[in-house]
Amino acid sequence: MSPLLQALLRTLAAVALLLVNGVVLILMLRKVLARLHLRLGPTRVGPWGVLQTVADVFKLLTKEDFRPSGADKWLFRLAPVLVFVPSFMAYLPLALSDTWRFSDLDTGVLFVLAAGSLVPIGILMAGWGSNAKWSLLGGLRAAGQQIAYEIPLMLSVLGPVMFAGSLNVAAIVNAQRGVWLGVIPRWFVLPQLVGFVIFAIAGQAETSQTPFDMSEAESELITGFANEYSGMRFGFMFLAEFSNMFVVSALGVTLFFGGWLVPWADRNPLALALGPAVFMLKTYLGIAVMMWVRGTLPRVRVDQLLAFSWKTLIPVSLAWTVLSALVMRAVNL
Amino acid sequence: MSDIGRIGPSTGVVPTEGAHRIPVLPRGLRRAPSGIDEVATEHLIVNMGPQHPSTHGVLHILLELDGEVVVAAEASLGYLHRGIEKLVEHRRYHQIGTLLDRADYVSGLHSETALAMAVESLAGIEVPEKAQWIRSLVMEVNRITSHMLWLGTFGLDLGAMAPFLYTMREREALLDILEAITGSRMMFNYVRPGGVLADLPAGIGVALDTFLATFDGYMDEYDTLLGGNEIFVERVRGVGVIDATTATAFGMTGACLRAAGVDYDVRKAAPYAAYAHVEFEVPLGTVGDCWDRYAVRMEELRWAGRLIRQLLDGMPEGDHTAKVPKGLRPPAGESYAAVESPRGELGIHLVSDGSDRPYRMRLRSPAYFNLAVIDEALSGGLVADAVATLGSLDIVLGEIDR
Amino acid sequence: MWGLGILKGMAVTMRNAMRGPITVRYPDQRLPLPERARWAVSHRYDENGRPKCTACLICVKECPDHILSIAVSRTADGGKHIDSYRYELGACMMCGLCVEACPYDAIEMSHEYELASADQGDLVRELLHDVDAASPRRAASPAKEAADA
Amino acid sequence: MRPDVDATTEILTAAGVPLKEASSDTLGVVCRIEAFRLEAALAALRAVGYQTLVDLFGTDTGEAVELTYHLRRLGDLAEVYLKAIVAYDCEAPSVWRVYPAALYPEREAAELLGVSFAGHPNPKRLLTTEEVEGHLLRKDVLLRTPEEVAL
Repeated sequence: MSPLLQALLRTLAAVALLLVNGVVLILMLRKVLARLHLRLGPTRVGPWGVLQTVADVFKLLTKEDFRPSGADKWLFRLAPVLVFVPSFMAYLPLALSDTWRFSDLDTGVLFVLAAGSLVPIGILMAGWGSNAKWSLLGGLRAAGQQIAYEIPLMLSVLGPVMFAGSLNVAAIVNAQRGVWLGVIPRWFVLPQLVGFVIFAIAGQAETSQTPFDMSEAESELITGFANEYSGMRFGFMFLAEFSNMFVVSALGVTLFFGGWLVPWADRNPLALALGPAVFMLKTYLGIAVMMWVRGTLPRVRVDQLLAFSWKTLIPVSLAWTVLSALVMRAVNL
Repeated sequence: MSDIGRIGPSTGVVPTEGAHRIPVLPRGLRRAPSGIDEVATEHLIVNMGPQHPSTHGVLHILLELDGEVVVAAEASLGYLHRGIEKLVEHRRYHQIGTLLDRADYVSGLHSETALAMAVESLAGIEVPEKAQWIRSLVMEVNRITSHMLWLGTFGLDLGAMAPFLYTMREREALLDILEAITGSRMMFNYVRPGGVLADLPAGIGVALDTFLATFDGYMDEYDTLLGGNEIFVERVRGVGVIDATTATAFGMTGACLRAAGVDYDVRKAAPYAAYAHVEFEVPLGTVGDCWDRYAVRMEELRWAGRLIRQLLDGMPEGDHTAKVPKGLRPPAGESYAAVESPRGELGIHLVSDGSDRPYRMRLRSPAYFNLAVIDEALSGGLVADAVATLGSLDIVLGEIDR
Repeated sequence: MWGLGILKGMAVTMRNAMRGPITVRYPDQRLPLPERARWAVSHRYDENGRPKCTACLICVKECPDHILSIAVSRTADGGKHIDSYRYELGACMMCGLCVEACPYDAIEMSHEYELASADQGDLVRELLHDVDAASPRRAASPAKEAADA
Repeated sequence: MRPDVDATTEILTAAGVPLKEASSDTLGVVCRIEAFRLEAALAALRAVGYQTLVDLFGTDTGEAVELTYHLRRLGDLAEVYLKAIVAYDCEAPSVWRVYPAALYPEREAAELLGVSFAGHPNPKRLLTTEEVEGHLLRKDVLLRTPEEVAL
């Protein structure tokens, strides 16, 4: 097969995964939140409402594509693309198993984070381009928030990267084979517990989930930056949010929970063959926890959010990075 | 962690008189330059409402923002104005209750009772003991339903979705009970001059027992979910402070006033219905911030549960209503009767000219006076604080606009 | 302490998730209405299937929203004849004052609560049409008399 | 708790506010004064501890507008009603400097009864829009059906 065709097929596979994820995750969010809130969630379209999201996609597709008269034409149109494309790009370095991967980037982890940090530009463009006051506030909040949480997120992934000695996601996963003390899986979450907590907090902020949904802030900014969007433009922003959730959760699984590895059976060929399923299962569990947090907590205030990042999270993650580097050096040498 | 404990029992403390200050002039909204060096900047004026998730209906607030900081705020009312005070002048006394249900549509029994008391004091009607106890009982049930709605929406304002749906569980259970008693879930039309429409139906005691059995446990859950949550505490501590002086000067009543430490509760100050015969405490706050208003209302909820128990246990036998003619013509004169509604002192001022319709009825709406303070209370905070403060005031636009 | 309260809160939501939904799936499942529930006004008939209304017009006078109207004519023998008893459902607020006022038990607050309609005409109902009114003496309900006594 | 009529009269007279009438009826202590003395009277009462304005509203008596000020002292729960007559479309002093609680009700009384309050910092309409004609709580404004309004 020609490399070009291969690349095209891989990209298409990533797009397919993204779209399926979007459809599944939106339904999952509704069902998880409903369960947490003593409700049933959608029940009408299809058995148990499984086709609800499909119906929603059709609804969004048939809606009028509406642009406020005072909006900046180009920024307004470009913004959803700029929000959506990076969230798609972040899929590419991910590896579902040793063999199932979209690309083999040696700087995979860095690429995911770099792609993620493009999203706030799109959000800021949406907020500014809409020429609406609430949208503008939402866009500005998003920009401040993403900058503040980008740094602890980057620092928190350094621990596993140092342990594995590589930025390649497959190398990081393969470094988590085996057990410690005969029983404990060699997952990086144990030695890097602090790093993982920072990753979880920053990841929740990075995906703009409650308690960090500053840029949307339903009760304050009335969905903020996405306020003036309708139809599929809104749909893309919505989809990007869920795709970001998947990316963050998948990255967390890769870095801290042994990716596609089954604990205590990580050399078993059957378990390895099931790799993609294991990986998806772990990722979806992570997303479920994110939704659980989202369904429980109130929202922090924007100044508290920034103060928490700059005054607590960043110093702690810096100190933790230095500490783990020192300990690694002391133990390994 | 959750220091509800500092909400103490009533101490009888009242801020000293004379401690009044002339408030700042409510600034009209203007586009003010806030030049940072050479960069010309303008304050942003945004419309919060009339269709905004946190204005609890159709309130419209103009916010003047400097970045995210609120510089000035001005409420604009009237989106729900139905002219109830005018309509009342064309109705006979027993027909007014239907309108008052729709004034404060979250706690209609309180306004109905206030009206009934005002009419009774004008016409000199003696209300049977049983009716008084039933009134207190249904009002306390109504207080829980109202506070539950407040608690849920307050959580929503702060971004917490879960409490809203949990409070609906309690609210639904009690609305079902109220429907069994009064015939309607919210538009009760149950308390009438002279007594109440009908005696309690059979089985209400059991239904309330079932509710009360789980109520305290669920209240603990809310305290964990909100009051014990660090994010929530950070959001409400020291936010939207309305001190005792401001609160009294603006005529605030209810939990908003008591959160500032002023011991004023109509149920204690001028006991009506059966409140003289039951024991309860009035929880007080100290600072008057959103946290105090939250904590005071949470304690009120717990006390309402205990009051329902006492009222059920002590329910006397007897008639549920006195004989009152349909075409009641109270003698000419004026009367004022107030109840402690979930939002504060709800008063009905009746002016009678001796005919079968009131000459003038004034509804002293508690949320109307509680809301007036926002011009002052929102300034200086962030947009998020404005939402929290507004949520903690517990406004119902139906009674503000009337 | 940062974190502990958050974890406890998450335990609460998880506990509630375990309790399961409290939803009543409305059109498929229904809650029973309590005895006193007040919904659309409907007419009552005596044991012979004749309407109990005497066309005394008390309900019309009592309605705060003026949504009841009765067109009355005289029969040959001097009795009352109801040409139509109109009820504007769309403006009714179900306060029940008309039913309370009726001395003959001729109307009731029914338990019919699915009142929405796409047709505006459905919101004005003709409860009675072209019938002779009951004579007040025959219609007086023993229960009401006992209550009044 | 009802305060003495005489004591209230004394306070007001000492503040230079002569009373037209003072009585104690079903309502409580009711003092009638001239409208232009309202601010002085309320300030005097505030100085002796009536720190809350419970309510402020107007009534159309058929000849003029009667303003009612309902005051309360939280310490001993004493209540006083002040009443003053203002002719239609005439002016009463705004008392918001004494009681900021008066800010909203004064705007409401102004739009619904057609009196104005001198010195009100924000004399806009409160509940109705500019298009509404007439002062709705006046007795000469009649209730109309929706059909009549549409015509």
